[in-house]
Amino acid sequence: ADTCTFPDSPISSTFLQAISDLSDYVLRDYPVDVPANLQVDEQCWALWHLALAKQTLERLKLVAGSKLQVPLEAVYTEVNFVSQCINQSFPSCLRFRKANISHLLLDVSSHLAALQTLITHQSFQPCQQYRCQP
Amino acid sequence: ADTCTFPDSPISSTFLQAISDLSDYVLRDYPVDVPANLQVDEQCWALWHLALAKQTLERLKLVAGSKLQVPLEAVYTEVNFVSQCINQSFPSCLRFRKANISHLLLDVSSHLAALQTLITHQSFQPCQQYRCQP
Amino acid sequence: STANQEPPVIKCVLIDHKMNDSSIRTSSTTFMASNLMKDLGCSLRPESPGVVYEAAETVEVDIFEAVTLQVMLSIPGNISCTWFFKNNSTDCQPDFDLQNRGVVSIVILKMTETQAGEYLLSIQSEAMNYTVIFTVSVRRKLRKPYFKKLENQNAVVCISESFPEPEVEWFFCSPQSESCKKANQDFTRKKGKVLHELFGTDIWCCVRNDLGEKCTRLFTLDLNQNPETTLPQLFVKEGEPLLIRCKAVYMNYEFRLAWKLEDRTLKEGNHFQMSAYSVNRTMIRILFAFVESVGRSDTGRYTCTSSKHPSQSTLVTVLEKGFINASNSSEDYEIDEHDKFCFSVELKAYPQVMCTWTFSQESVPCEQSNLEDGFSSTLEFCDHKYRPGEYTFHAENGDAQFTKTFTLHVKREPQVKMDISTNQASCDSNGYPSPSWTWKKCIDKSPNCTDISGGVWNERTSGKVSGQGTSRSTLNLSEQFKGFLVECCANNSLGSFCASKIVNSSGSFPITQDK
Amino acid sequence: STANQEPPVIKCVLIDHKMNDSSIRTSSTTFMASNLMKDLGCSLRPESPGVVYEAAETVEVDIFEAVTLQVMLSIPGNISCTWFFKNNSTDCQPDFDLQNRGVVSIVILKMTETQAGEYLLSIQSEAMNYTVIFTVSVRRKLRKPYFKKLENQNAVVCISESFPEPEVEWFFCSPQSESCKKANQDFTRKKGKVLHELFGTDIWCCVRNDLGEKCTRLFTLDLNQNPETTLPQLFVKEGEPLLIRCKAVYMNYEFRLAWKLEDRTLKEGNHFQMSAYSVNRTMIRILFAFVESVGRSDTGRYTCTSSKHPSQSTLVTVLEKGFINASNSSEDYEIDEHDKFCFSVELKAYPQVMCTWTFSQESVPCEQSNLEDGFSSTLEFCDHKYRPGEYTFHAENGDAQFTKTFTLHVKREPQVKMDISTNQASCDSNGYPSPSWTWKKCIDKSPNCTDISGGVWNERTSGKVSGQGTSRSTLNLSEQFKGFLVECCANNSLGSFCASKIVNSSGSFPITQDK
Repeated sequence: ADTCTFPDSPISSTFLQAISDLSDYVLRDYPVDVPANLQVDEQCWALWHLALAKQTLERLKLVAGSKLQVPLEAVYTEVNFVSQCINQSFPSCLRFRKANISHLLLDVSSHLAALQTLITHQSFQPCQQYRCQP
Repeated sequence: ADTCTFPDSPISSTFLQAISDLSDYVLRDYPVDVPANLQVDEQCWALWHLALAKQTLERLKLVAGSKLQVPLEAVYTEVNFVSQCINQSFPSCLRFRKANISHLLLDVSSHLAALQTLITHQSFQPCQQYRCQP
Repeated sequence: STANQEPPVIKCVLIDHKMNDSSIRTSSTTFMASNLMKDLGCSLRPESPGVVYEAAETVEVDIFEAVTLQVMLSIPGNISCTWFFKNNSTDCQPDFDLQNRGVVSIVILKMTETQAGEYLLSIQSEAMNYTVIFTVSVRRKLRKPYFKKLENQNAVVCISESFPEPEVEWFFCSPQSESCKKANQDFTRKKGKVLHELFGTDIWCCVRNDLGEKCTRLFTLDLNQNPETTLPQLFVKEGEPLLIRCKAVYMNYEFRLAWKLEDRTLKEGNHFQMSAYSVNRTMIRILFAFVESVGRSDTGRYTCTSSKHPSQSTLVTVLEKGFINASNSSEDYEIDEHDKFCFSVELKAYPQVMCTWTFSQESVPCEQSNLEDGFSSTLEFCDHKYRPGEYTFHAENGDAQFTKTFTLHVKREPQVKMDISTNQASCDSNGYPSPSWTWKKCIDKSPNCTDISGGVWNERTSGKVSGQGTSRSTLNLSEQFKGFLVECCANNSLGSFCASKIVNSSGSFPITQDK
Repeated sequence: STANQEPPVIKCVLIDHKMNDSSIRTSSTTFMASNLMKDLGCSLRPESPGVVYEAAETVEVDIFEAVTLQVMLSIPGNISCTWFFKNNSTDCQPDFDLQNRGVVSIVILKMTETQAGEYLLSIQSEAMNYTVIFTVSVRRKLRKPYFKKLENQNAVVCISESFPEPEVEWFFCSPQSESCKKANQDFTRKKGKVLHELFGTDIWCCVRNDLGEKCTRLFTLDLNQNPETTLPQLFVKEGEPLLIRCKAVYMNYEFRLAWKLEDRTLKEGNHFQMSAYSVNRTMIRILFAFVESVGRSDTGRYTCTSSKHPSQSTLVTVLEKGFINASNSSEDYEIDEHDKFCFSVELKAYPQVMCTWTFSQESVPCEQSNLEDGFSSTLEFCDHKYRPGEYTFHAENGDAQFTKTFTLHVKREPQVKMDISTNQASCDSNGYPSPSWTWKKCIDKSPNCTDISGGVWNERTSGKVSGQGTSRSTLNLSEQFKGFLVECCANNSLGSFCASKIVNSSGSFPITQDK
C-alpha cells in the first residue's frame, strides 16, 4: 500500500492541548535546529517540517528530566505518523539555523492544523525525499 | 550589622530535594553562562558561585513555562540569602563560559553543602567584591 | 345609589399557552400553543375594606411558559380598569363578550422569576369599584437533564428545564456508586453546563436544586466492549434533541468510525467526530450522532461501524407522546410476620415517571433508580411494616398515568377473647387466615368435654383495614349450659387458641390458655 | 518389673526472665531480669499410648521475651532425656536437686514466631519412659507506639512491641477525625516505620494488627500557636525513650531555636534541628529534644526558646513505675427511668489503661479516647439500660490496677400484689425508693374505712440485684377482719398504689386499683 496516504486521519483533535502542555514545562529559549533552506513546496512543506521536528523531539527525550518525559512523549506521538512516509535522514544539502524551542512548538501546531483537513484526501508520495532550496 | 555574617543558618536541610525537583523539569543541556576566571579563594569561592547562579536563575524565571515556575522559585529561595552580602553586578574582568544547566544545578548543591557547616561561624565580608583570575 | 347592591360574581381563569416542550427549542418563536384553561376560583375576601376578590390558590406557572390571567365580569356595563404589579401600573383595555360583559386579561409572555409576584386588577364600574388579586409564582420542578451539541463547537451541553435554576455537574463514573461520589474530585467530576472532554468511558450529567437531584447517562456504544445481549433501545419524544456517542480504541490511528441509520449513512450535519492519542500510540475515536429536534423520520436502527471493530447498534423510537407500560392487574400476597417481602412493579416508561406508594391515605414517593437503558425500571416498596391491607402504586410522567393495587395479608396467630352475657357467649379473633371455630362443653376442672355443634354462628367483621378483619363466633347459652365451662377454639394454619369460662348466674371469669 | 508402677507426679514450670521494658532497649544484652515462675499444671493425658503429660494450657510468651521451660520429676534416680522441637532433637543434660530428683529445662532466649510450636520432652528412667508436651505461642498484643530518633539520620522511627507484627502508618492529621481518614491519601498519610518529612503541623503514628489500632501523637510545642493555658505534662517510664519537637515559622531565616532543661541547655547529642523554606521565603525550623533511654536526671521542665517567638515549655516526669490516679470512692446514683445518665471516671494514668465496665458478671471494654495530653482521660459508661444494681469499673496498665464501684437505683412506681392466706394478708412491692405501707379495714363497697395500726410488720428482701430488692408488709388476720375488705397501700415519691381483698371463709378475690 502507498505508505504516503493516510485514509484515516492520524491527526488527533487534541494536539493543541498536548503542545501547550509541553510548553508549560520548557525553558522557552532552549536552542534547537530548524531547517533553513527547504524548497518551498505547497504539498510537502508541512510534512517535511514535521518530520524534522520529530527527529528533534527524539533527541530531546535523551536530555529531558523525568517530569518532562510524559508531555514530551505526548507531542512526539502527535507527529509520529510522518515517518510512515518520510523515513530517511535529511540530505547533506540541507542547512539548519538555531531557533527557540517555543518557535519549534508553534511551527508544529500550525503544520498539524494545516494538514488536518487535507491529510486524508491526497498522497504525499512526492514528499518522501527532502528537496533543498539551492 | 555586618550583612556578610549569618548567625542563623540560611541554608535549609532540604535544598537537595529542591534542586533535584527542578532538574526533573529541565532539558539538561540547556546552555547557561558560568564564571570562567574567578580567583581561587577558599573563603569566597562558594558564595561567589552561588551569587552568580542566583542571577542566572533570575533570568530563567523570565523564560520558564508555568509548570517550571514553582520548582525554579524553590531553588531560587534556597540561594536568595547570598545577595544580603554580594549585591553588586559582576566586574568587567569576569569572563563566562557555556555550561549545561545540569552542571549549574550540581554546582549549586555542592556549594550549599560546603557552606552548610561554616556559614554561621565566619564573616564573608571580603567576598563582597568579586575577584578575577588575571 | 346601588352602594349596597350585591357584589357581582366574577370568574378568573388562567389560560396556559401550553407550548409543548419542543416549541421552546425551535429557533422560531411561533407559538405552537394549545390553550389549557383553568378556573382560578376567585372569591370575595371576607371583612376586607371594599370589594376584594382573590384567587383560591397561588397561580403556579412553569419556567418560560406563556400564560394569560383573565377576569370575566358577570354584569354588563362599561368599566375602566388598571393592572398593578410591583408598584407600576398599566391601564387595561377591557373587551366585552356578546352579553356586553367585561373581560379583562393580562399576558405573561415568558414566565421567569421577575414575573412572579402579586398582580392586582382594580375595576371601576358605574355600580361599584372592586379589586381582584392573583399571586403568581414559578412552579418549582426538576426535569431530567438531556444533551445537545453546542452550536459551533465540538462540545456537549447538558440542559434541564428546572426551577429554581439547577446546579449542573458532569460525572465520569456512575453517580449512584458511593466510590464515584467520594473519589478524588478532579478526575471524576466537572462543574458547569458545557463539556469538551468527551473521551470518558462513562459520562453522566447531574442537575441539582432544592427539589433533589436527577442524572442522565450520555448514551454510548463502546465498540471495545462486547455488545449487550439485547438490542439497547432509546425513546425520544418528538421535538426533543437526540445525541448518541460511539467510542472505539485501537492500537494505532488506522481505523474509521461511521454511523448508519438503517442502511443509509447519516446526513452531513448530523454527526461530529473527535480523536485523541492515548498511551503508547493507541488512539480513541468518538463519533456523535445528533438531531436538533427529532421527527418521525429519525426513528430507526442506528448502527456504528468501524473498520477494525465489530459494529453495534441501538434502536431509536420517536414517540408522539410519552407512555407507561406495565401490567395493572391487582395482586394479592399472603406473608408471615418474618418473611422478607417487597411489593415490586416492572415498568417501561418514557419520560421517566414520578411515582408514589399509598397505604391508608398515607403516601410515600418511590425510590427512583437511575435506569441504565433510560426507560425500564423496577420500583420496589418494602416498608409495609407488615401492616395488612391495600397498597396502591401510582405513576405519572406528564403524558400518561398508571395505577396498580396490591392487597397484603399477614398471617397471624388467632388470639382469642371471650365475652359472656346472660344468654350468649361470643369469641373474637384477629388471626389470619381467618380461623375456623370449635366449641366444647366441659365440667369445670375435669378433662372430659363434649363438642357443641348446634346454636353456633360465625361472622367476619372487616377491620378498619380491608382484607384483614376480625372473625367472631357466638354460642347461644340455653339452660343446659348453666354451671358448665364453655370453651371456644379458633384455629388456622399457624395454630389453635382457646378461651373458656364457667357459665353461672353471676357472670364468670376468663381462663384463657394456649392449646 | 515395675511396669505397672504408679506414674510419677511431675511439675512443669515456666520461668519468665521478665526483662522490664527498658532492658530490651539498652544496647547491652545483659539480663536485668527478675524471674517470674508460673506453674504450667502438667497432668497425665488419659488413654494415650505410654505415659504422656501435657501442660494445662498453651504457654503464651511475649514477643522477644526470654523464658525457660522446666520439668521437675518427683522420684529420684538417673534419667536421660531428649527435647524434640519441629523435627529436630537435642539431648538434654538433666540437673538433680538435693533429693537427687531430675530437673530438665530448655531456654528460649528470644521468643519469636519461629520459636512457637510444640515442645516434646522424652524422659527415660530405670522405672519407665514418659513424655512431656508443651505448646508454646507468642502472646498476641498491641502496644501503644512510641518514637525514637533514627541512629545516624535526621529521621524519626515509630516503634510498637506488638504481635503479630503491626502495620505502621504515619498521619499528618488526627486519625480520629473522619475527614483525616478519608482525605486525599498522598497528603495525609504515609506507610512505613521511618519518617523523614518532619515539618507537618500535626504528626501521628498509628499501628494496626488484628487486635485493633493504637495511635500516638508526636508531642510538639508550636511557637506560632499561643501556648495552652495549663503547662502540658509528659510522663515517661525509666528506660523508655523521649522525643519531643519544637516548631516555629518565621517570615525569613533569621531566627534561632534552642531547648533548655530547667535552665541548662541540652547536651550536644540530645537534640537535632531541621529547616525548610516555605512560600515567599518564610522558613520552618523544627528542633527535636531526645533521650535514648530516660533516667531520673531527665525529669524537669523542657523549654523551647526562639529569638523571634515567645518560648513554650513542657514538664517531663520520669517515672520508675506507671501509675493510675483517680478517686476510688464508691458512688451511689438515683435516677428516673427517662433521665439521661452516664457513669464517668476521671483518671490520670501512665501508660494508657485497659479498662472494663462490669454489671452482673457481664463486662464490656470501655471506649478509649486517644488522649491529647497523653495521660488524662474521662471514661464514660451510658449503656446501663436503666438496670439498677452494682457497676464496677476496672482499669490496669501493666504497672497499676484501679477499681471503683457504683450503685445505681432506678426510681420506680411501687406496684402492689396482695396474697391472703387463712390468717395473714401480705403485700409485696418492688418500687424504689422503697415504699412505706398503710393498711385499712373497710366494709365491702362502702367508702368509709378505718386505719389498722397494730399487727403489721414490714421486711425488705434483697432482689437478685443488690440495692433494689422488694419490700413486703404483712397483717395478721384476726377474727375481727372476717367479712371485711382489707386494703394495703405502698407509697413512695413516685406515687401510691393499693390492693384490697375481702377476707371471707372460702378465700377472696383481689381488687387492685390505682389510688
